[in-house]
Amino acid sequence: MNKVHFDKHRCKGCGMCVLFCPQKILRMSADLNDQGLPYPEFSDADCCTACGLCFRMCPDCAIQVDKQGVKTSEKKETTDLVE
Amino acid sequence: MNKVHFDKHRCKGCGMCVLFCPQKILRMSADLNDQGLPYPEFSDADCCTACGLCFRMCPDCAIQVDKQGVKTSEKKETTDLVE
Amino acid sequence: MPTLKRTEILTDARTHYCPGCGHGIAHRLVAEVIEELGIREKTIGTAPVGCAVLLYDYFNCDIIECAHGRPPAVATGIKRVQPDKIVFTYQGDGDLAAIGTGETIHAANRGENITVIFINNAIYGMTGGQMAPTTLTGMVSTTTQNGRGEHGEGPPLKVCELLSALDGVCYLERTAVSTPKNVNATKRAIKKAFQNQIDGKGFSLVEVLSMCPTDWKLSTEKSVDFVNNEMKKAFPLGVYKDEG
Amino acid sequence: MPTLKRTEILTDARTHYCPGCGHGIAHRLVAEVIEELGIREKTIGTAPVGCAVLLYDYFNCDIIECAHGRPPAVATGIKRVQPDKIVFTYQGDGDLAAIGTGETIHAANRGENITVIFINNAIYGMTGGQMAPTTLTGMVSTTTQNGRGEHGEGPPLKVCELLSALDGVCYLERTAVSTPKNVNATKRAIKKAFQNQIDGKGFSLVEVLSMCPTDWKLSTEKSVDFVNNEMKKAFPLGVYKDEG
Amino acid sequence: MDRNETKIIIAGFGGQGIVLIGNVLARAAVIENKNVVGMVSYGAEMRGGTANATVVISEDEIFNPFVACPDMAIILNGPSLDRFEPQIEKAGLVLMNTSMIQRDPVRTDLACIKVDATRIAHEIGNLRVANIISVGAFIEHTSLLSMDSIEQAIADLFSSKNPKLVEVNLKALHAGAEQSQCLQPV
Amino acid sequence: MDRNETKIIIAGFGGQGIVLIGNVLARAAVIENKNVVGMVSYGAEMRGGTANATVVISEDEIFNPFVACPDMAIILNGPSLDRFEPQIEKAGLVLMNTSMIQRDPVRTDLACIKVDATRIAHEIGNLRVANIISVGAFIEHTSLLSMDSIEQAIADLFSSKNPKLVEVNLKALHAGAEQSQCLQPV
Amino acid sequence: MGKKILLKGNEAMCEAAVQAGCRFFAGYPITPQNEVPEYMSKRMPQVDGVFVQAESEIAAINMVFGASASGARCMTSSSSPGISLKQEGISYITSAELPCLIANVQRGGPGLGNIRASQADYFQAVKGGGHGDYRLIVLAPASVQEIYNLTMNAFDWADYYRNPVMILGDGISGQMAEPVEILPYEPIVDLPAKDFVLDGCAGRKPRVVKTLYLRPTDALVTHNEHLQEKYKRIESELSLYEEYETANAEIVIAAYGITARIAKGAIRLARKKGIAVGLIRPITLWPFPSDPFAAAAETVGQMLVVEMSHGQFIEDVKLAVDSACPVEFLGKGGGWYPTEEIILEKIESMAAAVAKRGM
Amino acid sequence: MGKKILLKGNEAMCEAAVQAGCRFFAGYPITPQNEVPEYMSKRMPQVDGVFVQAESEIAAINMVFGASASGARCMTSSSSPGISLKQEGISYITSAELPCLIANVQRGGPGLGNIRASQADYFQAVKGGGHGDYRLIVLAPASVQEIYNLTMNAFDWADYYRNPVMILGDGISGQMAEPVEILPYEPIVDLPAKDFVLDGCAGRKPRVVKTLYLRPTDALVTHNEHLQEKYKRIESELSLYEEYETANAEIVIAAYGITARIAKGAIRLARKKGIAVGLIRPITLWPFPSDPFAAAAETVGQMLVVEMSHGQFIEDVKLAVDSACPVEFLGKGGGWYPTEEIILEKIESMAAAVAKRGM
Ligand SMILES: Cc1ncc(C[n+]2csc(CCOP(=O)(O)OP(=O)(O)O)c2C)c(N)n1
Ligand SMILES: Cc1ncc(C[n+]2csc(CCOP(=O)(O)OP(=O)(O)O)c2C)c(N)n1
Ligand code: SF4
Ligand code: SF4
Ligand code: SF4
Ligand code: SF4
Ligand code: SF4
Ligand code: SF4
Ligand SMILES: [Mg+2]
Ligand SMILES: [Mg+2]
Repeated sequence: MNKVHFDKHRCKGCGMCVLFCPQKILRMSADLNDQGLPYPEFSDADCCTACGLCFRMCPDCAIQVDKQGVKTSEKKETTDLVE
Repeated sequence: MNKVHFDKHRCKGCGMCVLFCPQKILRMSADLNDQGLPYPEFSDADCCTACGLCFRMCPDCAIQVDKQGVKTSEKKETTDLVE
Repeated sequence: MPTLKRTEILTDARTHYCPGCGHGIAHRLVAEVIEELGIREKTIGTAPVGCAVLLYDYFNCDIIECAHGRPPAVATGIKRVQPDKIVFTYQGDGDLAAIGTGETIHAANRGENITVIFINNAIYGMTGGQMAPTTLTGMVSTTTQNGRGEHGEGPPLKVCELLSALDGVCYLERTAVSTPKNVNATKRAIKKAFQNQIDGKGFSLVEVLSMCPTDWKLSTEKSVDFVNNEMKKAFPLGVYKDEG
Repeated sequence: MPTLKRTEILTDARTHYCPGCGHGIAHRLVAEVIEELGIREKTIGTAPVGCAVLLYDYFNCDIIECAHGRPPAVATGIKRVQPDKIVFTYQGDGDLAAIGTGETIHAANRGENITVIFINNAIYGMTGGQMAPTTLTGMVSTTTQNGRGEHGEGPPLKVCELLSALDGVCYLERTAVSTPKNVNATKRAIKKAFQNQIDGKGFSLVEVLSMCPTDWKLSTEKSVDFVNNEMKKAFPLGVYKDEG
Repeated sequence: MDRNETKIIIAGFGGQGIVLIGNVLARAAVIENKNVVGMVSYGAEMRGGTANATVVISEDEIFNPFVACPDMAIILNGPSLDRFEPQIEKAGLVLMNTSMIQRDPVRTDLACIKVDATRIAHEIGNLRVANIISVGAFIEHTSLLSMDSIEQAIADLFSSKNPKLVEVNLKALHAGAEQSQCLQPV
Repeated sequence: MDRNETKIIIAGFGGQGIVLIGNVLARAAVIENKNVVGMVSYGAEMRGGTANATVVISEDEIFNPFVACPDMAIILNGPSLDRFEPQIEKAGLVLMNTSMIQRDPVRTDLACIKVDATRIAHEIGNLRVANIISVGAFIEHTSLLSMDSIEQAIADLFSSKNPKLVEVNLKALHAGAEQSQCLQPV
Repeated sequence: MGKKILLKGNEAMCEAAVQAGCRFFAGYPITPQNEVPEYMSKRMPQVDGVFVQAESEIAAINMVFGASASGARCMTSSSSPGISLKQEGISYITSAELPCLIANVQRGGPGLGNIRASQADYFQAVKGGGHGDYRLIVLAPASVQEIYNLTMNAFDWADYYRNPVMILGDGISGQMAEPVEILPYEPIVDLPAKDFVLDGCAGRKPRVVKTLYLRPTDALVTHNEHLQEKYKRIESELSLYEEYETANAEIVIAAYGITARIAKGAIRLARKKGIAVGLIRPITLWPFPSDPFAAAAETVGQMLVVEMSHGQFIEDVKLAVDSACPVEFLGKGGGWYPTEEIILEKIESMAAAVAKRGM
Repeated sequence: MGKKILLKGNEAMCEAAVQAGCRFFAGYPITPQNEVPEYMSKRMPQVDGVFVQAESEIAAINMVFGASASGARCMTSSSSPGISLKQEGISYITSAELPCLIANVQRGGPGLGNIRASQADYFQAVKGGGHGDYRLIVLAPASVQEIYNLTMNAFDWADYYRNPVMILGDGISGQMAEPVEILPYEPIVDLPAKDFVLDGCAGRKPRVVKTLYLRPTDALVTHNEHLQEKYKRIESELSLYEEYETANAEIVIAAYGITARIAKGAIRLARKKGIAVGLIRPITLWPFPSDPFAAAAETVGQMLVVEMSHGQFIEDVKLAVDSACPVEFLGKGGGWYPTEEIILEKIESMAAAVAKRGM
């Protein structure tokens, strides 16, 4: 089960998440959402480290990262898990 | 004959000239001009060096300094004769 | 085990921002700071006239929408009447550094105890891409079609550098939202700018270099590069003042 | 053998200025510079709203009287249409640094090739002595009756320091008219500011610390002392920028 | 179609080049010495969302520049069909970009031009020409304006910017004309 | 003096404390529960020059606050006499500060109070009280207001600032009353 | 009648504001209203209020925008050129329905003009110098006591109607000193709760103060209809004026503010000469008290409008009179003051003309 | 008829200005007039003209103040909120009698409002949003070609009368594209020498451009009288309007700008239904063409004012009609657009009412 969930209809298809995913495991969909825009999908979900960078760079809060069993740093700031 | 001429009716009686005359040979008049204001007069005209400081500090162009036979510096600026 | 998702300080309304617009990221950071400081119920935000004019649709706190360029004056009115509340302005470069120059400089010099979030995207976004005071030299806009500087527009205005000369100012930092690192730095700066107000330290401003893909007519990727390569050159990141 | 007397650039009208007012000295210096540079017939001056509003009664050259704070914008209009003419503004601290803040900053940043004479007397003279942006901390005015700084007015605004951060600016110097030495220095600065324009070097501003005995409620002598002791402390004299 | 005046609305997503369609039609009308008023109904000082443009073409003086009930509608996406279908004049005409519209018109009084514009654009290799493809289909099946003046309008519009654009858009225009069909109302 | 309404003008140089005279008279009138309107005719947004103030005192409601033709004029310098003498109502009254006015009134219908105010002030050792000296003379020779209410007005005005000022001004008031004369029109 | 003190109109306005609970003032110096910021800079701290000398008139009106949204009774003040600069802000405040007091101590215009009194900003105040369909409640006091009283009322009406109120004074009424009875403040209406105030959303839904209306497309039309309904309500509820000797008048003078005072003087002279003249003095300029004019027009032979401008107020008089009687005009701008004599002359010529026709 | 090109109203205004010799433009972006600065930023350099994107609307109007004093044909442009900010500058320019063109592409108000077209700045433009007694020549074009033509004329009238001219457009006429014939510029008046220009006092006495009038005390009154004489002259010389099917009309519609276009559509519908309706469309809003209204009022049964505001233009119509016939109103602010159908409905109800009375 994916650690990252994309809200396809919130997504504006900007591609920031794809651009900044350190694992390079995201790509834009061929299918279009109800705004006529493509949205991100996994090319290889298993390699996701739940690092949260996609969430952090998403301008539209269209990404949710489930950090179940992912070690986190001490930093309190929710977006501040990786440096 | 005085090297310095005061235009008593232009004068506003501020006393800047008196204040800045290095020879301390100016004082304000007891008599009043047509604005009801005192104006400068010499206490000792002979000691005037025609240095021009009174002219330079007068806010109202009420002073004229005649520099006949007074050595001047090279500076072009007309008020810039003494440093 | 935290889950990374939209903070409750943001409504679930979809923003009207274009794809890849930096406003969205900046909004989230401000909202997360408000959440972490637990100040939502004492915060009053002022919306500018600019692409961020609809701030009030997106933030779950009291918001006042101001005339173009006047948020610092409006914020002054609010903060002076309610010193115990937290007041922030959120302004674009046209709003803060063009029409609002006087309000910005004097609120800063008075040392008004407010927090200013300044989104510098080097362009007039909302009106469709005219030159902003912060538009880069040589940069094309709809009113500098051969690039800024050809017709006496002068160089880009550097707000942090300018305000740092004012004795009344407490804190000035310039950051960006064009990399994860920058995003974190921006959030820390915003947090500090709010904390300063809570601590009564006075005027704090965070300048955020931000993407405007639409009016730059660049892709998301090229927009990010533009901030990282071009804008950061003209507007060096860093702390310009910190009396905190 | 020269005779020291009023230059022809000044009309023989008596000014309306109060006894000991620094405007009179500044007027004479500007006029003497115009005479010495032989530019009277190509000079266009802009009068502010302030005690110097009647500039046009005293100067023997074309003058336009502007709305309060707008001379830099008006001068921009004139200079852009007539680049071969010499355009100067003469403004007080309220005019240039309060209501006119935006016009001042942006004309400076555009590098408009004009000369700005800025008379800083730390008070609103014409309207009867209200606080100016340059009023000193602790200084009493009709709107700071316990001294500036008691009610969040902030510190005095330092114009030269502020403008020095703008890349577009060519020349900034702060002088005074409170001693013969300062008067000479002021004249040299004004001359340079005009020469820069003649040489097409761009925005030049001379800030002149000046006496306002009436609204300071001080004698001539005490006014001079106030400039020399108090004002010079808050506003250090000197060259703040010189790209010339 | 009162006093040979034709009111047209063009609608779709922001990015679909709606305004350009209106522009091409209006310029072609000018070339044919017709009276014309073109308008973009910009929703707000903001970006994105759906866009629509209107064009009124007439032999006589045009009074009202607004189009309340269009005689013809060029619809490039689903939401716009939902919004504008009800407003079309009785016995009017609708052009649909079937790549982006899943349903048929509900109204039976409308003539309907169908063109798989976005797909065709995909084939041509430039998604942005879906709008001109629609124009091709529109002109092919209506006698409103001649293909020639449309071609000239396209040339006028793009030649200044970049000759290549003229080429690809003309290609798109004809592709649209060929690969489209018009169903008369049942 | 229509409907026991008295119109007074006070004029002199900027520095002579013209406004203060008006203020003292107006406050005294209030103390006597009279109606009063006081005005300073400020020339322009600028300093210096000549100043003048007007006061209208009446038992009835005062309509017009302006004083076109004063019943009484308190004149502290020459230029002001030149300017205002012609405007004084027929058979009116003029008070002249003879230290600053070299000539007599030309008009022969006017009662005339003479006081060497500036000189007396010199003697008192404070030039600024020449104005109050004139008030003393004015009240002494007119029945308009009582010396008591003038004294109280002066007390009200200065006590807040500095009690010493009350003293010197009262001294000036009485000096003016004593060292002045009133010539009835010949 | 309580003890009276001597105050300038500008000072009386300030003291009344303080008495009425005004606790925020922002302004920028300009003659002839400088007594206002000067008085407030001293008085506000005494009552724990806020005084801000703004960097400009524009900053001042926008500070008031914020202060009013914070729930404070607040005001700004200026004179003609400065009021022109506030027009955008005024338009915003009316749309946001934020209560506040704006004082215009009018001076001679146009441009820098001079600092004599004037009534040439009537159109700006009453018709709307800013953009869009909006209204200010406009008050025109004629004495220092009335300035004091109306200023108190102004804050009540502003809160009651959630609408800015303008005191349209002038350099004379602002500068002249008259005895004033410092009446204690008593609300003259039931003040509604300020449920629009932005004070943090503790225990309630977040609030928004805004003037942008985008969605649905007709949102702004709806908002304007709401404003217009409010304006109609105000028109039906608020209309103040004074009538003086109109009972048997053959000529009625229409004048407001200081001009009406001079007109009264002229009327007294005219009555002495046996000419039956009266006065209608609007105290609210908006809403405009049309009824007394319409009524008078039916009975009197002629009307005479006197104003210190080249003809602004006269348009509302004409619209009210609705051609029921001829309306003459006497007025000039630029700091011109009518004298009793000039008005009398005009009255006499009007009376004479009628007499002629009478033959 | 020459070749026509398709232009937006905003673009046509710019091109006409350039053709008429406008060589200085200063402005600040605002929707719906952004095409103007954008067009000028490109076009001005091509003709050795000056384009300045000002830091604010206030700076822009004051730059125009300076450019006009320098003798250049110059203009600025904005939309409602930005025009409100220019009111002080406009008052100054009228007093200094500096010719220039000011365009207001009206949007919905008050406040930030929206960016739909509106006609709610009529009072501001025609009565005076700034301080003091002054007038702008106000033009209200109804088509893109008319925008082009009137813009050219505007510069001539501005120079001829030494008075600023305002083009009072709206978001629709500014944004809509129509075929325009680019006519070459021909002065329509003998242009006076600009003897007020400040270009350095070589070989002449120094000149002053000012708006402060202090001495003698009535200097400003005299200046105002001079301005008023000029305004009277303009009123007697300049008055443009269009009449459409008024000949035998029983109902006349009064409408200007884009609203008049829609009204014409409605009139065509009404005529089809046998109702005799006509239109009077003022082209100059100031001077207001009162005569055609006065004349029509004598012959027609009723008038209907249609405007995109809650009732501003109607006041001038009423003053012109002078109660000679009833004046009905149809209008709303905030970006409301009348449709032919709504106007038709109103017409029919008016006609019906008359018919009733007729019985
Ligand atoms: C008084 C006024 N002037 C101009 C405008 C038009 N306007 C709206 S937003 C804007 C500038 C937007 O640019 P910026 O402040 O940088 O914000 P951004 O959209 O880039 O985030 C302008 C000029 C206005 N609404 N009001
Ligand atoms: C728009 C506007 N606001 C305010 C004023 C009033 N005013 C005239 S001069 C002045 C300030 C004068 O101070 P400053 O600029 O320092 O000049 P100074 O008299 O001290 O030389 C002010 C506020 C005005 N005339 N116009
Ligand atoms: S969480 Fe990290 S690894 Fe997983 S998709 Fe997002 S960016 Fe890529
Ligand atoms: S960053 Fe967000 S909005 Fe952009 S593509 Fe990814 S999910 Fe969509
Ligand atoms: S010239 Fe010099 S010495 Fe002579 S009076 Fe003037 S200051 Fe004194
Ligand atoms: S400095 Fe000039 S004005 Fe002052 S007292 Fe001397 S002469 Fe008179
Ligand atoms: S125009 Fe630019 S700033 Fe505005 S929403 Fe789009 S990308 Fe963001
Ligand atoms: S008030 Fe001050 S600045 Fe003005 S003239 Fe008097 S002394 Fe000079
Ligand atoms: Mg921006
Ligand atoms: Mg000053």
